[in-house]
Amino acid sequence: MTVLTYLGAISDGLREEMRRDERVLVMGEDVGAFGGAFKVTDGFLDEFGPRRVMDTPLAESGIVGTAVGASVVGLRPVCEMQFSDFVACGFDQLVNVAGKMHYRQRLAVPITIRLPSGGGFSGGPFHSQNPEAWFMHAPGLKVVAPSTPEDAKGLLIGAIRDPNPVCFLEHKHLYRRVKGEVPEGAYATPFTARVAREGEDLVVIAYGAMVHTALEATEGLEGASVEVLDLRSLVPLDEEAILAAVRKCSKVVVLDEANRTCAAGAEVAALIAERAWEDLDGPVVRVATPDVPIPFSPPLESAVLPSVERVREACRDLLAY
Amino acid sequence: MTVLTYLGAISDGLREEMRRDERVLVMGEDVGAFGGAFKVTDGFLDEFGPRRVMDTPLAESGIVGTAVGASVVGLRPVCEMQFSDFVACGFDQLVNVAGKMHYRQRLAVPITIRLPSGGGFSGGPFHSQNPEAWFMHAPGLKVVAPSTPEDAKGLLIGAIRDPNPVCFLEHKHLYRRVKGEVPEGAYATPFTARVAREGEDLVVIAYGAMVHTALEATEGLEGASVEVLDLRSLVPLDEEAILAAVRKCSKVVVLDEANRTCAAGAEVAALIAERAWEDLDGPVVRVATPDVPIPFSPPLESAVLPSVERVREACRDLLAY
Amino acid sequence: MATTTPRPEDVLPGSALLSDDDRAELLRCMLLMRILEERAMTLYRQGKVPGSFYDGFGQEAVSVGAAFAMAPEDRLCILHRDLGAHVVRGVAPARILAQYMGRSGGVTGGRDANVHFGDASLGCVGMISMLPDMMLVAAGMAMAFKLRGEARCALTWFGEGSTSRGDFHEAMNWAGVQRLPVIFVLENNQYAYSTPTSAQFAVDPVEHAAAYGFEGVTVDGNDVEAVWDATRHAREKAVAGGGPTLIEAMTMRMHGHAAHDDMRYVPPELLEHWRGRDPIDLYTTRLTELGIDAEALREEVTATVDAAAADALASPMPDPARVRDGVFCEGEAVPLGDGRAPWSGWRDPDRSAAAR
Amino acid sequence: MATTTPRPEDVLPGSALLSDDDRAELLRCMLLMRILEERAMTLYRQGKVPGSFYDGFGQEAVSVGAAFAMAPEDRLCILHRDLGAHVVRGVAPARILAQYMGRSGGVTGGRDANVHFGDASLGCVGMISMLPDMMLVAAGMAMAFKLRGEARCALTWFGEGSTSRGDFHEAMNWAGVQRLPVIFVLENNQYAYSTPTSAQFAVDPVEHAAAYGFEGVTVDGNDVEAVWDATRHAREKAVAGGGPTLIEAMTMRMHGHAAHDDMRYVPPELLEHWRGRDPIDLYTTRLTELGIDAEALREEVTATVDAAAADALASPMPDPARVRDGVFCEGEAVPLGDGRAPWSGWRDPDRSAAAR
Ligand SMILES: Cc1ncc(C[n+]2csc(CCOP(=O)(O)OP(=O)(O)O)c2C)c(N)n1
Ligand SMILES: Cc1ncc(C[n+]2csc(CCOP(=O)(O)OP(=O)(O)O)c2C)c(N)n1
Ligand SMILES: [Mg+2]
Ligand SMILES: [Mg+2]
Repeated sequence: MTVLTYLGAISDGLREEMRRDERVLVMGEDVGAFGGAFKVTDGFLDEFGPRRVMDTPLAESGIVGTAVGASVVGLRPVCEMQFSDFVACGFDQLVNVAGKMHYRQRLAVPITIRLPSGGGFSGGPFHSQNPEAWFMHAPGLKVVAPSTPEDAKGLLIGAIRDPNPVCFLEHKHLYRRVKGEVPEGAYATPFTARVAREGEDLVVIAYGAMVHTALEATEGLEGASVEVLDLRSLVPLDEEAILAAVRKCSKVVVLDEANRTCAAGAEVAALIAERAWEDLDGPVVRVATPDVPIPFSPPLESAVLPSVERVREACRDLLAY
Repeated sequence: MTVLTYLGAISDGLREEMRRDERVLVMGEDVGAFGGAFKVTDGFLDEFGPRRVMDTPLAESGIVGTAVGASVVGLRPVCEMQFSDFVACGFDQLVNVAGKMHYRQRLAVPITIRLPSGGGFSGGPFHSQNPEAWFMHAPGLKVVAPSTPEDAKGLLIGAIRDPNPVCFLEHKHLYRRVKGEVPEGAYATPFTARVAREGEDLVVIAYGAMVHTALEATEGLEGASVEVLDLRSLVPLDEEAILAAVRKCSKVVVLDEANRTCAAGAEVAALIAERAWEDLDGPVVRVATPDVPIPFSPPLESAVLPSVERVREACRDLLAY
Repeated sequence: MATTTPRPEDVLPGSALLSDDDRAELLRCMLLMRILEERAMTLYRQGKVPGSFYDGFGQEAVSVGAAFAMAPEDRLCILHRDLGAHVVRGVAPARILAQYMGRSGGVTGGRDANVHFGDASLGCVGMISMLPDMMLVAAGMAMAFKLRGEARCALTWFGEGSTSRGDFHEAMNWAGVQRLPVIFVLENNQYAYSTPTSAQFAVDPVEHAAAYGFEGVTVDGNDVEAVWDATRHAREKAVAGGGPTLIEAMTMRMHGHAAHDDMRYVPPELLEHWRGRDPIDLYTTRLTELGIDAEALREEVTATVDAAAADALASPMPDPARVRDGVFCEGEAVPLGDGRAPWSGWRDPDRSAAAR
Repeated sequence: MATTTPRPEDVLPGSALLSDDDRAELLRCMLLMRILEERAMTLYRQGKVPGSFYDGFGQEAVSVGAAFAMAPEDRLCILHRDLGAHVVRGVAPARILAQYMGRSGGVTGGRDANVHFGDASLGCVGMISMLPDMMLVAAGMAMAFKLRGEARCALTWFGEGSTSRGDFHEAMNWAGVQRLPVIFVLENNQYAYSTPTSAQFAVDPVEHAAAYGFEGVTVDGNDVEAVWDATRHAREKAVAGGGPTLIEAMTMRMHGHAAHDDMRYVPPELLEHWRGRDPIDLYTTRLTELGIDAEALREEVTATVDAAAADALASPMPDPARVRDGVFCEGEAVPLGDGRAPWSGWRDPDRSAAAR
């Protein structure tokens, strides 16, 4: 065990897997000499050389499409989108080429798309998006979103080893803010949910950065015992863990940072409303970002992103229900 | 009143508005001499000429992006995607350029994107998709999806007159299968829901082609009185109409043709679970297409698309709940 | 000027590498494509082919000629006018007809439609509808070959209309800047659905190649040996580290975009002109002069297609119970396999030396 | 060979159209861009500018020179190295500094970040991050002008790295096949973030123009009059129905990609070389020779920026209560307005005749 930042854990996982499996290569804009916009691949060029650490042209469709091609002839590309927002420019290749390949012709596409996502640091409308729901709505893509350094490393290694295209959502606001113990060596974390804190009166279901918001918001919340479920994986979605938590707590707040409509949180809430309805002692409360582009100016941005206060408020009201 | 097919009503609405407003032009692949892959613009080239009926290069990003440009200098482009599936190739321009423009700089983008969508005729994985949920999850875009000829004409005219980018989902399987009375002249239908059939025991909430599936499935369903709510507009979503229907019926089946996860139906179910929970006498049941690419072969396709039988089954079970 | 039309002396050395058996095989593959598509069209008219129907009537030389230049270890992305390439790579005729009919015996087992298939075990990636997305997939395969230092190449086809899409540019640029062993075959059949080239681009797309740093060549797309030879040259260059080639094959789409399209928008004299240049007629005449019995070949192929149709019709519809299987790969990821490569050059050491 | 570097005799007639006031204005705009960005950088270091900070230090001649050739009724999409174009079009300095600081007085009222703005009332569309998406928006504006038969043009800028994206191709092809009155200014500043041109493309991107059917010209991006004159020529051609032009302005990004970037990856001698070619120094010398008091201009501009900074700092942060407003337009759609066009040619009938 060593203590690493969330960012350091991502680098560590990528490095370990590249050492273990020579089929793995990283490709993206400025991932080579510069080590990536966030320095995730800092030092990789020196260790693995230009054949396995590739600076690509500025072309997201090209990054995803060529990665698909490389993967069907035996490589394991890990693509970095400089910001998850730019995946919109490679959307078609990801959704239509990569996502539907195996179903159509039994040809596996083992690629990983690293998506630095989320807001909270005045990135503005084009550097703060949470695109995961688009990909949850695209059959054939897996989607994972770690909240801790340990899971960031393990889920990234799991994504690289997975024979399917995996969208790996790494939350930029966690990169250096979150530290934690990380096991040495290469290990794959299963694509399942994790109980971040046990509780009995209410459960907050979240993923990524919002897990930390949930923990902070419900820390010793007027003596109530609040469970926090960290989904970790959105596709596959750990339905059993969600239903079990609702069965146990009977009250649920679904929290995500993405724009509210048709977000991951909507799917979780809909699942509960259909399959755990009898277990509920109150409405399925959602806390999310309203349907606005993420504004740049700090007072505006913090007015839309789910805050500790808003989550605490929502939990208080539901507990009092 | 004249009787028109759903397809004919779309043509009629487009023609009427082009006659009324010379700022309106149509652009897309093969919309000119050929009249569009589905013949929606048949005869338009002769009536309006090549400056207002434009055959574009095969480039969806180009179609959306140039339409945005034309719109901010005063035109009202109506873009045809040959199949809604291809909008994935113009995704970035639609979501990031068109959708976020007004919020960022108070510049209106009055464009309409016609999206021939949906399955049911062996179109296969790339000619059968229902992409609406992607755009519901992209702030700044409106999304409408008519189910009748009258609404197809009125919502299209409403979309063209709307000062915002509007995704107009026209269901291919309704084009020639559905006929109905259509008012003459130009009229705009509001972006609100419509009660397709009054009822008291259960409400089926649907839009587009699924409205017809819902009506057929619940026709005289063992004497039960089943309401069918036709959403017509997904953004804005008529929350009041949805909540009122649930308040009245207490049992609800949410039906859509899109892949289940994070679909429009998930949003509607989540809304009900939060804001109408106390009015429910049973779980919020969802009927949708499972998360698979739409297969080509008839027995496979009909095994995944929501059928009259599946909907009837779901209603029966819920009524008996 | 990027364009160079191969002069006879260019073609000859190539032709010298073709045995009579090779020539017979080239004709056989073109005939098989033609007769399979004619049969599929009949099945379509009989209501046995769901959805829509696309063919490559009149373009047989482009897919057959180019695929014939590919080695077993090469990889292909085959498009919607290129049934001949599937035939060359070894897809059984019965599986092709079953594919059109959405039967369990089809290449995709009824999951994808008509020409949207590729036999992964034969080194082919099935196309998707979005054009020309496969150019990037082909570039990516070539990128892997280059990174691993393998003397292999990737090839894909696409129409002239598809060159307007951004993915054309991203793939061309990628191939150029990384000097990838990839061959892009541009099938200029004059139309994109109903859209003439005049609405598609201002300059013939082969002219783009130079600005990406590689060669663009134009060949007669209705001369199967010319297409084969240009592709063979491009492959030699590619596997030798010389980078990509854009080959523009000039041809004509002789049928509608799909079965429903009556092509009212095509001037009759244009069709008339090209009808006189049918690639199969041209090659039949040539081989007959060389003493090859083309008639026998046609009969053999017709018999093959008859048998294939019977097999395909006997194939059951897919089982709906398994419709949700395979959205994800549950086991190991199995890369593409090697394809059939009928050219004698791949067997004869001297000849193949010329190409390898 | 698409490239033509303007020879002196090309430049001269253009220069003859510039009055001393025009020249002073050109220098004033470049100085205003430079000093505004320096001030913004100071505010950034003081923690008053949230997020990241981008500037166009060393590239002032490209945005100022090109924008100076635009008429009031022309329309622009201004990119992240082009603050000078906002200045030319008439955006008040205080609103620019307030924009960087996310204040309510900023052009976007704090909704979008740093350089992501455009004053619609001055005929400018604010850029989005995705590069080079604005090329298509510019092409679309030009398409509308052409459809309505208006003698106006659209112009946008983009970097050499952005030419790798598909939208570059779709916009170039659209402009070429429809012969649109649009001007594409390619700012070749040698780097895309840390990526050198060698990893971006095999051939200089100006070479693409010919394959799209229009002219590509290369100019010295650090000579403001050369940039102005090339753009003026392109505009004349565009409004006369001559179609688009790709202008490649050769320059150098003298600062990091953004404030956090120390440019370790750039060879020092390269920076050294370009430091000697600073566009403002070059033009200051030239104007001083012509007897224009550059020092006075610098002092005036500095005073302007001081006052602007004070105003900007006095502007309150935006009101969170209204954060959800304006996702949709509720009223009438108001098209872009006309911008400031300081060139005397737009006033003097003889001179403007040359350009209109
Ligand atoms: C991105 C995309 N947009 C639209 C279509 C619909 N479509 C199918 S084929 C076709 C024309 C293609 O023309 P071309 O590339 O010349 O190929 P051809 O069919 O002539 O061989 C179009 C527009 C598509 N397949 N992909
Ligand atoms: C589609 C897209 N991908 C990635 C980025 C991230 N990014 C911002 S600027 C930049 C480099 C742009 O280089 P260039 O086009 O040469 O412009 P310059 O900054 O050099 O003026 C990159 C990769 C982006 N803005 N857009
Ligand atoms: Mg064609
Ligand atoms: Mg640059």
